[in-house]
Amino acid sequence: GSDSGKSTTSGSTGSTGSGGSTATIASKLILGGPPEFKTRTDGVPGLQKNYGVVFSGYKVLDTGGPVTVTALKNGQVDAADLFTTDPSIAANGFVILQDPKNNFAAQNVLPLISKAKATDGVTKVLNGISAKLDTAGLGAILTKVQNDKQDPDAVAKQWLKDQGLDAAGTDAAGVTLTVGSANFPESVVLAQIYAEALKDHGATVSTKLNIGAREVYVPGLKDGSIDLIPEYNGSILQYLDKNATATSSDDVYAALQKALPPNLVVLDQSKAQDSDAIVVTKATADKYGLTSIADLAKTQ
Amino acid sequence: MILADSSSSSSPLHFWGYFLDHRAEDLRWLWDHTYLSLIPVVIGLVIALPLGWLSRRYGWLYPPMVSISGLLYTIPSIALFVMVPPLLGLKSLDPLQVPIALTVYSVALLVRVVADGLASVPEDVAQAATAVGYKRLSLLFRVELPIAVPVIAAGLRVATVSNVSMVAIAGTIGQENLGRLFDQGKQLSTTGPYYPPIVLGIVLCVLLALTFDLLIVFGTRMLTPWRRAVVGR
Amino acid sequence: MIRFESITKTYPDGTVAVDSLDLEAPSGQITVLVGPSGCGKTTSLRMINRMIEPTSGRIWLDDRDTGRIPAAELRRGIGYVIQHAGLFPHRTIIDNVATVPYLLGWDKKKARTRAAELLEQVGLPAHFAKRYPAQLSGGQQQRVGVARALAADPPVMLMDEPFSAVDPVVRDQLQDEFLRLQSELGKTIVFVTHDIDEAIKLGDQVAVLRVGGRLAQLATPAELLNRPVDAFVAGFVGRDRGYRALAFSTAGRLSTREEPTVRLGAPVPAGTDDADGWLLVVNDADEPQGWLKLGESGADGEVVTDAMLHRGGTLAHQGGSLRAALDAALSSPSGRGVVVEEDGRLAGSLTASEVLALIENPLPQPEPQP
Amino acid sequence: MIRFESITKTYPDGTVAVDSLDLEAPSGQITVLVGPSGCGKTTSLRMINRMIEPTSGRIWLDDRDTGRIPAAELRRGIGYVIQHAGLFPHRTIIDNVATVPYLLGWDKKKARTRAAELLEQVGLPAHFAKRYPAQLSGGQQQRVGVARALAADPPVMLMDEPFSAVDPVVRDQLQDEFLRLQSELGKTIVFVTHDIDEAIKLGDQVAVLRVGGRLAQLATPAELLNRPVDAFVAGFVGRDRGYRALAFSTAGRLSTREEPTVRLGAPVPAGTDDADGWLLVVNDADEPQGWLKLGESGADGEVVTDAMLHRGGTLAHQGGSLRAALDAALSSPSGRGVVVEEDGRLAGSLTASEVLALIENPLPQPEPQP
Amino acid sequence: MIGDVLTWLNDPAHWRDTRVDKGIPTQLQTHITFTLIALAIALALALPLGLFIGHTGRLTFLVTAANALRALPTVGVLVLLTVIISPHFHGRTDLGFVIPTEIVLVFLAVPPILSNTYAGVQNVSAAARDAAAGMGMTGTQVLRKVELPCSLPLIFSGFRSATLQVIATATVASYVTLGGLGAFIYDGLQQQDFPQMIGGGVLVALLALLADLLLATIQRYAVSRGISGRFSTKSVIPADAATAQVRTAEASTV
Ligand SMILES: Nc1ncnc2c1ncn2[C@@H]1O[C@H](COP(=O)(O)OP(=O)(O)OP(=O)(O)O)[C@@H](O)[C@H]1O
Ligand SMILES: Nc1ncnc2c1ncn2[C@@H]1O[C@H](COP(=O)(O)OP(=O)(O)OP(=O)(O)O)[C@@H](O)[C@H]1O
Ligand SMILES: [Mg+2]
Ligand SMILES: [Mg+2]
Repeated sequence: GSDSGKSTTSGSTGSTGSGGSTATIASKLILGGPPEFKTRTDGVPGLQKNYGVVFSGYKVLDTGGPVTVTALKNGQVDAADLFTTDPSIAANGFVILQDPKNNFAAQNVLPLISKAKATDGVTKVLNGISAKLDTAGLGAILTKVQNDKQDPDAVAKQWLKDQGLDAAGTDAAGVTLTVGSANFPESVVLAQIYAEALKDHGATVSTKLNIGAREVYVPGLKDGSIDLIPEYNGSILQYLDKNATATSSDDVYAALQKALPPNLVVLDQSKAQDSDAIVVTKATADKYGLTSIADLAKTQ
Repeated sequence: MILADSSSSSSPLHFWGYFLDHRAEDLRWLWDHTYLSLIPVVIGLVIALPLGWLSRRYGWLYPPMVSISGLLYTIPSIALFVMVPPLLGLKSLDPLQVPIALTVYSVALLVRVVADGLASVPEDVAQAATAVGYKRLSLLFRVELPIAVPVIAAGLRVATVSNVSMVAIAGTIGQENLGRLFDQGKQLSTTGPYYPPIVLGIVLCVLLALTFDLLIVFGTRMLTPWRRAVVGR
Repeated sequence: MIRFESITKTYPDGTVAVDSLDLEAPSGQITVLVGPSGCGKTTSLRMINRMIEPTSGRIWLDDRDTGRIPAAELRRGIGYVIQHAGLFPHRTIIDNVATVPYLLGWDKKKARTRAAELLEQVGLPAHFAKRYPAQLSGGQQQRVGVARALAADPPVMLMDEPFSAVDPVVRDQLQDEFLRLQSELGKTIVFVTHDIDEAIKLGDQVAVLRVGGRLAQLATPAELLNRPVDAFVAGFVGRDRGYRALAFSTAGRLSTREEPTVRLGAPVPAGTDDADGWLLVVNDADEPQGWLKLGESGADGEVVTDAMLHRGGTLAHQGGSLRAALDAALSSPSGRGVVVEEDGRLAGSLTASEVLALIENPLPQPEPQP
Repeated sequence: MIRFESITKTYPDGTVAVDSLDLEAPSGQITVLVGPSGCGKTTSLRMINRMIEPTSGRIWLDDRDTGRIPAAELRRGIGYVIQHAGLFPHRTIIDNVATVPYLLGWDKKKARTRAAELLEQVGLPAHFAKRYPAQLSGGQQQRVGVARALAADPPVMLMDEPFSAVDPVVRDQLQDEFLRLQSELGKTIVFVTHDIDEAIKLGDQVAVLRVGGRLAQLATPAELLNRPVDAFVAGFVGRDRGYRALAFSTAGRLSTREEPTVRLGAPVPAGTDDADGWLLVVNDADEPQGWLKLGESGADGEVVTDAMLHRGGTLAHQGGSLRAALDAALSSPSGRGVVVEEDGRLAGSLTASEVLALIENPLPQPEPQP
Repeated sequence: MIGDVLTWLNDPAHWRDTRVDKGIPTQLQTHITFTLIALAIALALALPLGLFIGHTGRLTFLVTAANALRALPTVGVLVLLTVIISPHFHGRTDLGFVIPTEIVLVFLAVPPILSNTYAGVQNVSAAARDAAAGMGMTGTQVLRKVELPCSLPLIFSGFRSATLQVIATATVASYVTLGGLGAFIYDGLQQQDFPQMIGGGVLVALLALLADLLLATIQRYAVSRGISGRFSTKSVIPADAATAQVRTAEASTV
């Protein structure tokens, strides 16, 4: 991760160069998002590369959390990096800007697991989950957690039950593993779903939830602090391979197989997608006539 | 904005209901928080005793010890938590990272406290003890340390209470403890303030800190009957 | 016996605290070290139990070179009483006293029994045993300090200004008790003080040190008062030394004259034909209460009351010192000093001139001139 | 003049510290309050400058009721010296002394000039001005405390055990200086001590208080020693009071006998036919040095050296007290007390009996019996 | 590792502001601003209160109460206050996050200043206080001319430990998105960029050290030599009396 500093430098140099004589809409706006968005390939550098969008400033907020939502809602920032499944987008009437150039790659949910723990039984259980998971279902789950303040644990159990996946079995018997999650609710619920299902099938499961960003938990996976985590195929690919160009679900999935370190594997990907999105308030969208990220590069 | 369906349960006072709903997890975090705050102080004291004794005995050691411990204390805890694994070659999410970092803080604080505590032993008492024929170690354990208990205990109270607060910071980087309640509360406040986990976390942390404090005060009273005798007169 | 053999102590900063000191503290006696502040008294004392190591010279304890005895062992055999007592604040009085027995490995019960005995010996009530030092007054703490030093019955005691922190009245009491105790125990004692009066009262012999740690004079108290060796000692011993030296001259049995008395509560005798009109008043136990001035007390037939008494006079005891006898005479309003028996009953009276005659009569002179 | 008019002080916890006290401290004189610990001395003193308010009664300062003077104003007009000096550690000595002038709004230069004067007056060298209290010894601090209290030249001074924290030798010096100063300044002083010797030495009058804050006796020091009013006062005044009372009896010019002398460095006179063989040795300035015992000093023709001298005797001064004269006689190895002139030259000698005759002769008796 | 940190610190790019990133000088300035505001507020609250309590001996329970503030978990209170306060501020203002942060920092700074000021005034020798009153100083004069100057060493020690604590903890500002040196730590953590993170930590420690040195220098001039025991005269007599400063457990609190 230490070369990310360099990409920050190059990103900022680029934006300075294109600030130019013509003022784009973006040049009047401030973008907010998590710290690593500054340097991620599909973050600030990607927006510039794919759309020529250069914001007037970047404010470090949290990862799709309340700070980001409040900052966007109250006008501390004009655009923010949020997740498409986030119920607060609808709740606050935020507008998701289209991403026609697929700056944000496909983000299918899939389990990332250490090879040693991916026994046939475990694989079977997790693939069974992926088969039942879709974007709408994911949104519903998240709404229960985020809006209804239901317990992720309970939500996970309920979902498994609803999907008929709660039958006890012995597929994963004898396996001991630690399920981790990133530090946002969706990841937590997904991790709980994995954990509950594996428990139902006889595994000895411990959890380490809310670990933080990918930069924190992937090393954890590599060194065995955790064994399994729900992932998004586009993000993890980009994290593993800065130069990855694949954007469609299948391309990404294929590229991911090659990019993974030897001791990790990904299992089947689900249909559920939850990608990053650039979001603005309704007022901002109306004021500048924004529907797509590309609109930000227009002059006004 | 407050959503109609969550208004009742998001009241700050609902933390008790929240606790009951998540009892298993909260109790586990409470337990983790307890030993994470406590063990560093215990280990810290064990390390600080010889160091403090040394810096008392060899006066020139005292100023550098005090400066070093002051400097250690300025390192932000979050930075220290993350620096510990790479510096010690541990796994990045090693459960030891928090206790080790907090032990560093505790030692930093307690070395000085131990030295000051030993210095609080009246000179004539130390001399009387030497004169009746105490050897150095028994002098330390039978006379000096017992008399230094009040000063050392005062330092322990500060160390333990601030540890409770610092352990919570480790909750924000994924370590399991009451700090997780804050992260959780923050996450759940995305669509509107959701107080119960935050308030619960604060309440449990404060209770924990106060419990430690009371235990130390009580322990001090037990260990120093002579002070009570005078006060109670 | 403790013997200093050309002991010198030079502190690391170059201060010469004690300078080739030769001194012998005989067994069973009290040797007092006295001298101005900083003259090396404490340093000398503490070299005996090796709290301070001498720079050169040797200290003998009976026939053993203290330098060859392990320090802790040496110290356990020497009682040490320091200024302000230095009690262990975290231990009860009884455990403070039992410190050395515990260290010597006595069993707890025996150590405590011994400690309780000692508390009684130094005049502390038994219920103090369970108290803590901070619950005692300064004087009481000092007694505990002495008891603690006595606990293992060490033949030698070192005492560094043990009574300096208490007020004069209590100090006097402590000194008296200390002398009584020593008369029972007969320890070899080295006692440090900067108070010459204390030195003279307590010492069998007194060593006067001058600044720089040199011995100015080693002598008995009487000799010191009568024959200070030089101007420094004379100055240090101070004014009034003639009068004070009288304290060492016991008069033997004083030949007193009989004194007419009247009982308290009895009627005032009608104009007795005494030249000066002073009449001694006694109580029913025949103990003198004060003087009655005959002309002064109203009408005859009145009863002698407390309010009529003149109490100026001090009392001298038969067998007491000439100092007390002279003071009794000097302080008596009638000019006749009142002498009482050991039990407080009136023995008779004595004028100042009569005391003086005893003083000038060489018979009780303790130190005949060579 | 300060007058207590049935002053009572009851503390909130019910302790009666002072009980209907009537007392007058005359202008220009030193009134000493003395008594056992806790008898209400400090309380009485502090009611004068209203650091403590009386529960009932009034205190008059000359003809003003102190209760009606604003406290701060009252206090600025009264010097207050407390135990341990209570100097301000953060101010230099000179600024400590100038505190009250500053408070009164004097300009800095004037205040400092005055402070420097005072420092000289209490015997502190000028270079101390810029030091801080922590750089001074206890005795020096006490002097600064006195100087500070004197700064605004208040007619009244209150002093609460001002000399109790220093060692006996320094205390003696401070007392002497204090008396010298008072003889120059003639302040109205109320002085608290628990040391009866100090009270007797310093007081023009001494008030003895008993526990509970009642006045036991108010008298001059001589009267107190000669006629303690009851057993409590007698006990408090202590032993030796007959002898000590002699300090207040001046002998007038003593009629001394001439004493044969020999000069230091001169040859020892061959067997003078003096009965007792004691010969007084003087130096070239005719100042007595010690006694020579004739038989003792080796062969005739030898020279008189320092080493031969017996120095036991104290010296009495012409015009000094009878106490000094008696002690000179009692302490002299020859039995003849040496009396010197004011300038230290030999005046002559005197035996104890001769002094006694002076004592028994009613002439210098300070307080004739009624 | 150390080399990487030095490289990070030496990289000129990290000393410039860009559209995306704020450089070290800007973050340093922000950090100092947060610190100064918190300390100023804490001082304005705790110093007069401590002096008052120490002087009158009344309301001492407030000292105990303030000490109980130490038991509050910093992050928890920060999150709580942020959630409560931040929705009420609209527009391009950080106040919604600044205010909670400052409150938390003030909570940290008040206990050491208050308890040390109180202890300082309490420890002024009763004799000096008595002498001052006995000379006719009024209550405020005693406070101003005697108690305050005499308690300065302890007040300074409390203020210094408050400063250290605030500087170290101002990093949490970044937990709620504000700048300051903590940004390097939290961003570095999220980006798993250790040199950046440790560099941030080093900067905080350096800042704390410098602040402490500065305060030590001020203390040297502000505290009378009579109390600190730093005498110019060579002839120091009883130095021990002067240097025996009262140290309370609070004074060593960090
Ligand atoms: N540790 C030391 N280092 C240097 N000098 C010392 C030390 N201890 C004592 N001294 C000096 O040695 C001399 C003698 O000290 P000592 O304590 O024996 O005197 P003292 O007669 O007991 O005096 P006091 O009556 O004041 O107790 C003094 O000048 C003292 O300053
Ligand atoms: N603030 C107070 N509250 C209650 N009782 C007090 C107070 N101050 C003094 N006393 C009591 O009043 C009595 C007289 O006290 P004071 O200080 O005047 O005595 P003192 O004669 O000066 O004694 P010492 O010689 O010990 O200084 C004592 O019994 C004391 O305990
Ligand atoms: Mg000594
Ligand atoms: Mg008093």
